[in-house]
Formats: sequence, structure tokens, C-alpha cells
Amino acid sequence: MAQLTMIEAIQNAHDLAMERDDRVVVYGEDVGYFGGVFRCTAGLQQKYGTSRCFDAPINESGLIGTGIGMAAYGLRPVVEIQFADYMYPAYDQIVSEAARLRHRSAGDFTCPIVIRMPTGGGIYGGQTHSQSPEALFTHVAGLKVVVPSNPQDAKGLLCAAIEDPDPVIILEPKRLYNGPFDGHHDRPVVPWKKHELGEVNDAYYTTEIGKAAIRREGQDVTVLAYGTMVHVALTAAQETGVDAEVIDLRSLIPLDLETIEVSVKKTGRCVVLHEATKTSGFGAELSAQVQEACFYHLEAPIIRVTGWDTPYPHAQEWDYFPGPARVGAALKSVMKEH
Amino acid sequence: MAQLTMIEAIQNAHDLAMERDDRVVVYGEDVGYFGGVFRCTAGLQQKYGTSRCFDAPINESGLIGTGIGMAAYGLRPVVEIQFADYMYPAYDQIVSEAARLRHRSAGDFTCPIVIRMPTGGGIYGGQTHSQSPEALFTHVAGLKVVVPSNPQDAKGLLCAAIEDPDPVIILEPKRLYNGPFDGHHDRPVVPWKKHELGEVNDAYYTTEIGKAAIRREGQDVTVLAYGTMVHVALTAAQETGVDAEVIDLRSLIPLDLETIEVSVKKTGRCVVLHEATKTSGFGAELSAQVQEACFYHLEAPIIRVTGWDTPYPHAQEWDYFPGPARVGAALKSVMKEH
Amino acid sequence: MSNSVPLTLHVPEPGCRPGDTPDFSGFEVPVAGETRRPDPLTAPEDIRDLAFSIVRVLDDDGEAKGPWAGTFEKEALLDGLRHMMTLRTFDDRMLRAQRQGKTSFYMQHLGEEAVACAFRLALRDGDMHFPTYRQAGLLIAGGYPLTTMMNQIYSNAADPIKGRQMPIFYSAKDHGFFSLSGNLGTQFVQAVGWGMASAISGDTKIAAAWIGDGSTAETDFHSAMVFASTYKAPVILNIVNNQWAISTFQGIARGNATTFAARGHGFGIPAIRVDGNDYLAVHAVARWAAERARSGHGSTLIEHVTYRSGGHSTSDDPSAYRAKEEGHSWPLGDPIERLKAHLISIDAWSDDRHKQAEAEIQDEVRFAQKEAEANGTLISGPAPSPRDMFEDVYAEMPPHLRAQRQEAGF
Amino acid sequence: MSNSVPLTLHVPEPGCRPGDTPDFSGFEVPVAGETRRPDPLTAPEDIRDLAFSIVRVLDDDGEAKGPWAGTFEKEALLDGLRHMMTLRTFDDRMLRAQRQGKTSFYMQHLGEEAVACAFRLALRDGDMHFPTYRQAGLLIAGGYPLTTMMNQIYSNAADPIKGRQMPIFYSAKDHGFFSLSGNLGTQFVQAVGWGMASAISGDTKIAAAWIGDGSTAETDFHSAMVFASTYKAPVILNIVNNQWAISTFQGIARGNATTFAARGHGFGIPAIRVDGNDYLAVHAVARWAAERARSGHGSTLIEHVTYRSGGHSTSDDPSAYRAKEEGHSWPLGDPIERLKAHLISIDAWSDDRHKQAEAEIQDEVRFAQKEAEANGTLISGPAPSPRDMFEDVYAEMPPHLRAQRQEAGF
Ligand SMILES: Cc1ncc(C[n+]2csc(CCOP(=O)(O)OP(=O)(O)O)c2C)c(N)n1
Ligand SMILES: Cc1ncc(C[n+]2csc(CCOP(=O)(O)OP(=O)(O)O)c2C)c(N)n1
Ligand SMILES: [Mg+2]
Ligand SMILES: [Mg+2]
Repeated sequence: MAQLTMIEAIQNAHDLAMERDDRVVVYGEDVGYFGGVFRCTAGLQQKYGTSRCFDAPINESGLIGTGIGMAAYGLRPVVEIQFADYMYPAYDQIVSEAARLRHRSAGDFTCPIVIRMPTGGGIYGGQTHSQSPEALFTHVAGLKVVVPSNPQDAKGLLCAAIEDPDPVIILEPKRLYNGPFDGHHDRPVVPWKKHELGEVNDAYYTTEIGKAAIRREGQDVTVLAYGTMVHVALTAAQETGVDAEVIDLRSLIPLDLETIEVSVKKTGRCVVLHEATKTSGFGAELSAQVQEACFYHLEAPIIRVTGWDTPYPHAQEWDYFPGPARVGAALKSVMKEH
Repeated sequence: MAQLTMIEAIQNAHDLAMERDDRVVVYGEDVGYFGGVFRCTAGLQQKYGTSRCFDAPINESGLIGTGIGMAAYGLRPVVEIQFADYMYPAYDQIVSEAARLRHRSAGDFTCPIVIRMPTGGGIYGGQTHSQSPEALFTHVAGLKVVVPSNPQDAKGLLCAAIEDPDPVIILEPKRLYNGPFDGHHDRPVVPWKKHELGEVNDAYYTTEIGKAAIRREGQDVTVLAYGTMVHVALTAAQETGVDAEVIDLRSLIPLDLETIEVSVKKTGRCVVLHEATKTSGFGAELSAQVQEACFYHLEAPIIRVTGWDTPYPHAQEWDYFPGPARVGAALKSVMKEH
Repeated sequence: MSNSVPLTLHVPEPGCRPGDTPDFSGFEVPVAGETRRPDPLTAPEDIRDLAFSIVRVLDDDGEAKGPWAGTFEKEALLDGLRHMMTLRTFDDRMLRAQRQGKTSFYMQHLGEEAVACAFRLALRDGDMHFPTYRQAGLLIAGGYPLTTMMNQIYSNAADPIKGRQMPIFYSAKDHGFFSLSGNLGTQFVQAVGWGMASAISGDTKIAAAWIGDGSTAETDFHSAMVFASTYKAPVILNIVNNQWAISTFQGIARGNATTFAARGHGFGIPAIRVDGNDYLAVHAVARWAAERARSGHGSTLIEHVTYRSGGHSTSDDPSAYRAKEEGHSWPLGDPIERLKAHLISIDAWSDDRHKQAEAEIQDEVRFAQKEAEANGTLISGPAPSPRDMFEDVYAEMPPHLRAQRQEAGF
Repeated sequence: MSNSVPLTLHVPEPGCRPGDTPDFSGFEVPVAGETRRPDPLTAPEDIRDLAFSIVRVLDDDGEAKGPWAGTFEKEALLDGLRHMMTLRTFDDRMLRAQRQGKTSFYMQHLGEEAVACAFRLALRDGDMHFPTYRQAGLLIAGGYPLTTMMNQIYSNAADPIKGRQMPIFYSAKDHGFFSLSGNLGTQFVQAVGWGMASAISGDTKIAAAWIGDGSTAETDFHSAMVFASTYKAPVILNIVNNQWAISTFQGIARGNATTFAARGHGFGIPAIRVDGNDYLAVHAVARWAAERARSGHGSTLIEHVTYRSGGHSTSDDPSAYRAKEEGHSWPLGDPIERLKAHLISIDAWSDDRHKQAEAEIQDEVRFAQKEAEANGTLISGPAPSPRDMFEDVYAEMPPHLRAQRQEAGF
């Protein structure tokens, strides 16, 4: 066991996966010699050589396009997109190719690629270093989509993704890289060192893709969250005193509807959180599914607390971010409904 | 007044818009000399010359990228993407650039571009000629998204889009180009000639973007639909005898929530339809919004009837398409709930 | 600079449209045998001239000429002729099947048969092609069963991809034929990745990427060039310039460049043009490029100069945008006729044997068709189950898909 | 072909990494004045050599040499020197402001000042630049107020773009400076569209596109080349090759090509390399390309050869990936020193006047900074209202945004 940051946990997962399986290759922009702008691949090139971990041209479409070719050959490419905001040039290769290769060839070819990308705001990154595009992946049949909220899961989900026979998108909330950020941006940073989920097993392990984790049990309202919003939710529950059950989805596709359903049927209330823009965000899907599965148990409307339908602003970042005040208000308001 | 097909109505809208405003330029793959693979731009090059209507290289990103430059210059580019399935290479330019130009420059630069694309299945087009990617646009702040269901609206919405100061995506259900297809693929094609919405005013006119149309008034259940599914809904209502109120959304962003809300509060029931894959489809957003706005009026869960979460298959097209049988069953089932 | 002359938009136009008389006089046809054949390991900057010539082996009399000749045994050439004839016959019958409503769509190879057929024989089993929809010759020359191809075209119960894709979107891993995509260009860079993977693995296999003239404009073309150049990937990058992209002539994608092959120069990738209607030339150039790739010298860009004699697909009517006679004026002739003339000139073939072969191939294709139709066509007979639709979205079906399949009632 | 040797992946490496001694001996520096200056309307295929040389005017002694010299009046050159000095001082103060926490981020131009400053003066008011984040010289040379630039950097109450974008993402339509995007490469093809629009409209304006060496790998680079080539768009396509893309040396994007400029050849676009640290050379080449564009001869690709002496941004520490001394060994020197030496050599300038100018510029920049800080910084003082966030998503605010703004309570 070691206390790791999320960055260290991700680096460690790469390392162990490369060690046990020489089909694993890691590449991306600044990923090789330098070890990535967030250092998630630090030391890998030195350890495994330039043909297992290398710098790539700045061409996201080419990153994924070549990765698909490698995966079809039989390798296990792990590709880093420097920021999720820069995945759009690769979107065609992801949607039209990686996601559909198994289906369109009836399993003749497959595409076990892992695509990692830092996501979310909170670092004054403005509209091109802050986005949360998960809903653009959850709409695409054939992709799995996971979002870790802590070092333990970051390692286990990455290892599971590399083993997975299908393409997996990992959205890594960059604001969590160094600590369990709860939205109180004006308070000192809490490091992972002090957090139980920063305690990471040294050995190789996987975290099952498709299983949610209940981070806080509660009776009054179910909160569905992932990534950074898990920590915001926990803080908001504590601050408001609302006895919320906080579910960390971890995997958006496949979704652990069972865990969600049990919880909402128990609490009768549901609040859905994400940082992405509201309209057609993944929160809409969660709201729709909860409503379909638990209609007769709902005592209040399902509320979504999300980023606004605007580009992520630079100076007004904290007016955009759905922080503990907004989440707390939602918890209280949903409790007031009869 | 003339009886036009949807193709003719779209061609006519281009023609009138180009005639009254020489900032309007039209281009795309096979759009110039040949007039488009669906003939929606037939005759325009002959009438307005090669610098107003021209063939373009097969590069969707370049189509939109150059269009953004033209729009920023002050022109009114209308770009055809040959099939909506081929818009992905252009997705970065649409999302990162067209959608955000006004906001990021605080109005210093704007992007009045119109992007047309045939959408939907029903022509044995398989997974790359059948997609309905509207939800990938509705999630993006800064875009307007419209889907005409008939020649009258196709003309009016295109003219309105060209006048609009912001980027507008027009998804044209290709299965409606030649007639009001209702999902009964095994029956003879009904032409627009026999349909009142095929009667198109000769003059230039616009249809307001953001206003839904009630295609059938009813008391029992509100059906939210757009494009081809409007006709499927009308047929399913007739076949089942369920007194459905069928709302043709026409515009997804902005959404006419007012019309929806009034209707659902009246009927207490709601069925949402689309052809796109279910998860994170626009139906999820509709379901979430209806639930938020009408929770205390709902007598039954909101049901979604959509395409399955698989690629659009070739041979099993009609097993995939949410036709009148599935919609009818949903209408009846939602009426059975207490 | 006093020039304030109003600018105008330059829009390239083809030499001829319906009603015009075709004129290929501007199209320079090098004399067969005249283009040099440098050592395949020559540095790219020393062979830039190859991008502005056209490698041709067969002259107008069917004689094989020059340094690119002689890569083939006679027996192999007879096979080659048969492959091309089979492909043409196959096309013809499938076109008809489509018109008879037995399937939804078809695309033919008329006039371009030499390109894929000759290329295939220069590569080895185990190498991987990333083809476009116009390289079924790779399958036929590689011995893939005609019946299986037809099963796919009919989306019938024996279709190896279970009716999921449109006709001709084959997938045949064991035959080195990557699953076809409807999205133009995407596979071009995937081939580079496959080649990189072979190099990463210390393997000896190489990849072949395929793209049309029109599709070189796609952004994935650039991605492929960049990655191939940087990592010296063992991949042959093939552009099939058949002069048209649906209704759009090649000048719209080529722009102001002299040739498509020249695109390679900006990447330090050797580029070469070849007479795509000359079976011998295509094969020789393919072998040359394969040797380069296998010896660790990286990629080669090949522009196959040919002509799409038919419509783009069964949905297309070319008479709306090009002169009907254009195909007949095409200066590089017909690939089958040219190889046939060569074989006759070397006394390996005769008109009679040709006719006989035609009849045999007709029978063979007709037989395959019968066999395939016994498995059903798109509109009748056995078909893949709708249940299948939900399979292979993932290796293991997740709960939401299981629920949907149940809801669908299959 | 008997070669079944296992393949290996080729991964390009820079000549030097931390700990190594920099070695630019492989980098050929042509003698100043020796590269020919063909007529700007020469056909692209007749000037391919220009992509493999480097146009240089100033020699090591500060003398202006050869056919590209003489495009400038003395007065204009003094302005040019001042622009570069101002930019460097501006960078220096804003770097410090960032370190003081007054804003979140900054990117400097150290060593590359000549490129944008000299280029700007070759274009006219009304022309439009589509810059990257490293062309603030366009604004300074164009007379855009320093205070306004700082207002943007501080995201303060007077920021013309209302705090919406990260520092240095300026937008200044009236100064021919297109709104900056954080997405690399996207603007390169937009510039082509802007130029096409000018041609469509019968206008006389031209566009200038800008991209970094690393970003030429992006797919939008290809789109720009394709559309510029096809429609002969009046646009100058600038590649600023400053040798690095964050931690990645230019060889990863360039691959096996000899130069980035050579990328033009595959499109029939004339390509030329210029010493980016030579103010006179950049200006001369820019004028040459502008003349081409204005006279309807279409695009030119310019590779500005320079060196990024500073870190990539305030988030970057280059000592982790390149030798500290590399910048000092860079053979093309410092653009300010070189122009200064030239002006002294022609008796238009002196060390004293230089020092005096430095002091004046310091004052000017400091004064602007004070003025800007009176409007607030990112962390204190007046700021744009959060209400603003909801504006300009659309020209007219749709109901759902009105509702959200209300919910936000602004
Ligand atoms: C991304 C994408 N854009 C557009 C299309 C529609 N389309 C199909 S084939 C074709 C023309 C391709 O021409 P070319 O590359 O020359 O190949 P050819 O058909 O001549 O073999 C077009 C535009 C597509 N399939 N994919
Ligand atoms: C689409 C996209 N991918 C990645 C990035 C991250 N990124 C920002 S700057 C940069 C390096 C650019 O290098 P270069 O083009 O050489 O320009 P320079 O910084 O040297 O001026 C990278 C990778 C980005 N901004 N956009
Ligand atoms: Mg073609
Ligand atoms: Mg650079």
C-alpha cells in the first residue's frame, strides 16, 4: 500500500500493465520523453523504450487512427489526448471506427484501445481546457465510458480498461489529480495523502467497469455523481445536513442501474450532478432512466445541477462550476417538495 | 402555391435566398455542377455562377472551416454535408469554432453559417447512411438545431436559418425527401403531392426557429417527435385510436418548452420519439425537461421509443427503426398506467 | 504594390462535360518502358521525378518494355488475367442482381480491375490491406470465395457479417482484407498504425492503405502521411486516381498540384505514379514498394492512374455530369484487353482461349450466385436473425442492451 | 524478396537533450543575400528550390545583402525595432504579473519577435490575420493599445472579451486580428475561407494564416492546403518553425521530410523558407507573398525558421526536456540584436539611443500596466459580471439560457 496522487496511480497502472503485457503501448503528445504534461506517463519511455512509449505528432485523429490499426493488429494501445477539449479532431475515428469495428465486422476485427483524457474545469483553463464531453461518448454504441474520482479507482479502472476487449474512454478529472477537490476553491488544497481512497495497493489490480460505488449511505435523497462532483456532493451533504446517499457512478457506460434503482426506491428523491453543460448532458440520461425505473417511488422531481449552457468561462469559472452551494441548495429544495 | 417535394422546397429556399442576398454562397461535395446527390442544390450553379455555388473537395472539416472564415468575413455560407454520418470529421470545427466564436470574442466575430445534412434511415443505407446525430449538436452551447418534417417547414426553416445571425444545423430526414413516410415500409410510397404540408408558398418566407407545431390535437397523451417520427406518431395514433396530441418540435435548440408544457399538463402523459440510439439521445433531454416541468401532472412514466443502442444495421433496418407498431404499443401501454 | 484589382474565385473545371467532346490531349502518356527503375532503397529526394512520370510496361502493341518488366512468370500472368475477368463478370452479375432487387446497392470496378488484382499478388499472406469499396480485386486475386462475397452482398443467412453492412462492405481478416468502412479516408491512417504495430512487435508483415483520388482531400490522408513519415511505417500508401469522385473531377481534390503523387514529397515519402490499367506495371511498382517497406525503409506513396468507366455506384448516373464518350477516349485503354494482347503477343493466349475462359468464368460466377442465393437474398429466403443486431456491439452484452433486446422481442 | 528481417519502429530523436551539448552543425545556414528572388508571379514548379534554402538578408555583421534587401525605409526600420523591443518588454512584465498571481497564465515570444512584427507591416489594414497565441507582435506592430491587451490578460472589467478566454486569447477585428482559439490548427483553414470570401466578393483584401511547426501535423493543416490549392485563395500560409512543440522537437511533426516548407509542393503552392530572426528577410518575403495573393495568383506557404527561447508557457519548464544552452547555440541569433546591429551599421542607431529607447519602452509598458490594473486583475479589483457569461452564446438569448441565468441568480 502506498499513498498516491491520482497522477501517480495512473502512472503506476501504465507501468504495471506494460510490465505484464508487452502488447501494451503508450503514446500521445508529449507523452514519451517528457512523460506527459500532467506526468501520467513519466518514466515509461526510459523503462520500456521508445517503441513502447513515444511522443506523437499533434494530430488527435492520427493518434486514434493509428491506435485502431494497432489494436486491430493485436496490440493494446493506450493513447493520451492532452485535454478532453482536444478530442474533437479524433471524434470521427472514435465514433465511426473504434466504436463500430467489432459490430460491423461481426467480430472479425476488434478494437481494444484505451483513450485517456483529462477533463473538467477548475484550473482557470477557459473554454479549451475545462470541458467535460462525456455525453458525446455515452451516445455512441460500442464505447465504454468511465470517470474515476480517486487514485484507487483511477488505477483499477485503467488496468481494467487495458484488459477490456473493447474501446474504453477514460475521462480523468484533472482537478482531482492532486487532491479530492470539493468545489471550495478558496480553501487550501487537500492532498490525496490524507484521503483513504489515496491509499493504493502496490500490486496490479482491476476495478470492474460497470459497477458504481456508494460513497455515503443516506436515507433522504439519492445523489448521482461522478468525478469531481462526487466530492462536491459529499461536502454539500455534510454542509446541509441532508442525509444524502451519494453514488459515485464510476462507469457511465455500462451504467450500474441496479445500484441506482435500489437507492432511489429507498430515498424517493434524486439529484443528478455534472460539470458539463446541462442540455443533453449525461444527467438527462440519468434523469430519464431514473424516472423510467422509479416513477412510482418518486416523491419529488429529479433535479439536475450542472454547468450552464455556455462555454466554460475563464474569469467566471467559479460562477460556472456547480459547487457545494448550488448542490446544497438543490438538496434542500428537493427535500422541501412533498 | 405549388405542390413540392421536400427536395424541391429546399432547392427553392436556396434559390430565393441567393436571389435576394448575394452574400449567400452554397457549396459542398457534388453540390455544384451536379446539384447534390439528393438534388437539393440543382440548377443553382447554372443560375448564380461557380463562385456562388461550387463543388468542394471531400473534406468535411475543410467545408466547415472555410465556411467559418467566410461567415466571419461577412458572407452567409450554406454548406451541405452529404450525409449526417459524415459530419464527424467536421465536428471540431462545428463545436470548438462555429459554436463558440461569438461568445469567445464577445461578438467581435460571428458565425452565421448554415450546415445542412440528410439524416435518418429507411433507405437501406446501413450504419454510414442512416444516422441521426442531433444529440451531438444539442449538447453544444451556441448551436441551433432544427429538423423539418415536411416541405413547408423545410423551406421556411432553411430561409430562417440563412437569416439567422448564429450557426444553424439543419437535419433533413432523407426518408421524407419524397413523401411523408410513416414507417410502413411495406406499403406504397405516398408522395408529397397528396399532402397539405407539401403545398408550398412560391414567395420567400421564414418559419420561426424555436416554435413547435401541434400536428394533431389530443387529450390522452402528448407525443414529442420530430422529422420522420412525426408521421410515424400520427399513424400510430390513428391505428391505435389513442387520442394523442402530436407535437412536431421542428426546433430542438431552442426548444419550445412552453408548447410542450401546456400539452403535457393537459394530457398527463408523455411519449418521446426519435430514430437515434436511445442512450443520451435527445429523448433523454426531453424526458428530463418534461419531468422537471410537469412532475406533479404526470400520471405515468415518460416513455422513450427510439432506435436501439446498436449501429444502424443494413438488413435488419426495419427491426431497428421505431415504426408504428412500436410507437403504437407505447401509446397503449402508457394509457394503461394509472 | 499598386494592385487593387478585385479578386475572383478560381473554381477548377474538368475538360469536358455532357455535350462536349472529350479531349485528353493535355494528359501526357509516357512511352512504355521509358521511366527509370531506381533501386527500391534509394533516398526519396533522389527520385522525385517518379511522381511526375507514369511507370508503364505494356506498350500499345502489348509488348512488355523497360526496366519494370519481367517480374512475372507466364503462369502467374494467366492467373492475373483470370482474376480481372472474374472481377468484371462478378461485377456484371451483381449489378444485375441489384437491378433485379435482390440487394440494395452495388459498386463496380469497370476499367480499374488491374489495380487491386495485380497489387494483391505483390504482397504476402499475412500482410494487411485497408481497402476502399473499390478493391474487391484483392479478395478475388487472393482466392476468397465468390459465394462468400455474394452472401455479404445479399445480406443473407450466410453473410459473414450478418447483414449489418451495406453490400460490398466485406471483412476478411484471414485474407488480409480489413473491414470496410463507409467513411472515406479513415482506413488510410489505420493502415499506418497496423504497420507501426508490426514494427513495434518486430514482425515482418507490412500493410497496404488504399484511398481514392477524391478522398485524398480528407484529413485522414494527412494523418496517414504524417505518421508514416515520422515513424517510417512499413506501409504502402495507394491512391487510386480514377479521375472522378462521384460527379466531381479529380481537379477539385488535386487543386493546383501537378499530380497526387507529389503529395508525398512534402513528407519525404517516395512517390511514384503507375499506369493503373497496366497489370504488369502495377505489379512491378507494388513489389518495388513492398521491398522498401520490408527492409525498414518505410512507406511509399503510389498513384495508380486509371479511369472509372462505370457509374460511381448503382445510385449514380454519370451521364448527368460527364460526356458519355469520355471513357472511350481514355488514353490508357482497358486493363483486360491490354493484358490479353500481351499474352497473345507472347503466344501464351489466344482469342479462342479467351472466349473459352469467359464462358468458364461465367459458369463459375453463375454457380456461385446460385449457391449464394440458396442462402437467401436481401428480400427473400433465409436471413440473419434480428437478434444478431444486438451482438458484437461489445464482446459481452451489457445489461442495457440485454434489456433492449428483450423489449424488441427478438 | 527474401528479406524477412524483423521490422523496428523508427522514433525520431532531437540532437540534444538535458545534459547533452547542443550541436547545430547539421543545420545549414545559407549565406545572407545568396538566395535568389524570383518574380513573385513565377509558377510554383519553377521555384521549388526556395523550400530548401533560407532567405536571409542580414549577415553576421548586420549588413543587408542580396536581392531581398531594400524593401524598407530607415524610419520604418526604427519602428520595427521599437515594435520588437516593446513586445519583449511587454512579455517580460506580463510573465512577472503572472508570477505575482495577477493572472492565470502567459505565453511569451522570446526570440521570435521578428516574425509577426515584420510580417504585419507587409500587410494592409483590412487584411485579416488568423494568428496563433504566439503572434501578439501583429497587434503591437499594428498599433493596438497595450492597455487593452493587458485588460484581456487580466480578465478585468475592461477586457474586451469580458473575461471569457484565457490570457492572450485576444480578438481584435478592427486590427485584422481574428479571435484566438485554443484548438491548434483550426484557424489555418478558416483563413483560407476568409480569403475565398474576399475573392467571392470581388474584394481586394487578403488573409494570413498562422500555425506552429508542431501543429502542422494537425488535420486542419491539410484542409487549408487543399482548399487554398483548389480555389487559389488569396491567403499567406505561415508556419512558424520555432523548433519545439512544448516538449516535442520539430522532427516529430516533420518526420522524414527535409523541411516543413516542402509540404507546399504536393499542392502546387509555392513554398519558401525565411530566416525568422531576420526582420528584413521576413518583411521582404511577406511582401513577395502578398503581391502574389493580391494579383490573383493564390497562396504561398512560408516557413519562418526561428527558435523558441523561452518556455512553452508559464506552465512549462523546458529544462526538463532540452539542454539549457540550446538557445544560445541557435545559429540564427537574436532578432532584436541583429536589427539593432544593422541600424547601427547604417548609422541610424546607436547603443545609447538603444538604451534610451529601452527606458522609454519600459515606462510606456509600465504606464499601460498601471492603467490596466486600475481596471482590475484576475484576482482583485473590478471584474466582468458573471451575468455576462450568458450573453453572446447566441445573438439573442433563448428562453433556456434566460432561465439558467435566473437560476444562477445573476
Ligand atoms: C467522410 C465521407 N464523406 C463523404 C462520403 C460520400 N462519398 C462516398 S464515395 C464518394 C466519392 C469518393 O471518390 P474517390 O475517393 O475518388 O473514390 P472512387 O469512388 O472514385 O473510387 C463520396 C463523396 C463518404 N462516404 N464519407
Ligand atoms: C487540438 C489541440 N491539441 C493539443 C493542444 C495542446 N497544445 C497546446 S500548444 C501545443 C504545442 C504547439 O506547438 P507548435 O505548433 O510548434 O507551436 P508553438 O507553441 O511552438 O508556437 C500543444 C500540443 C491544443 N491546444 N490543441
Ligand atoms: Mg475517384
Ligand atoms: Mg513550435
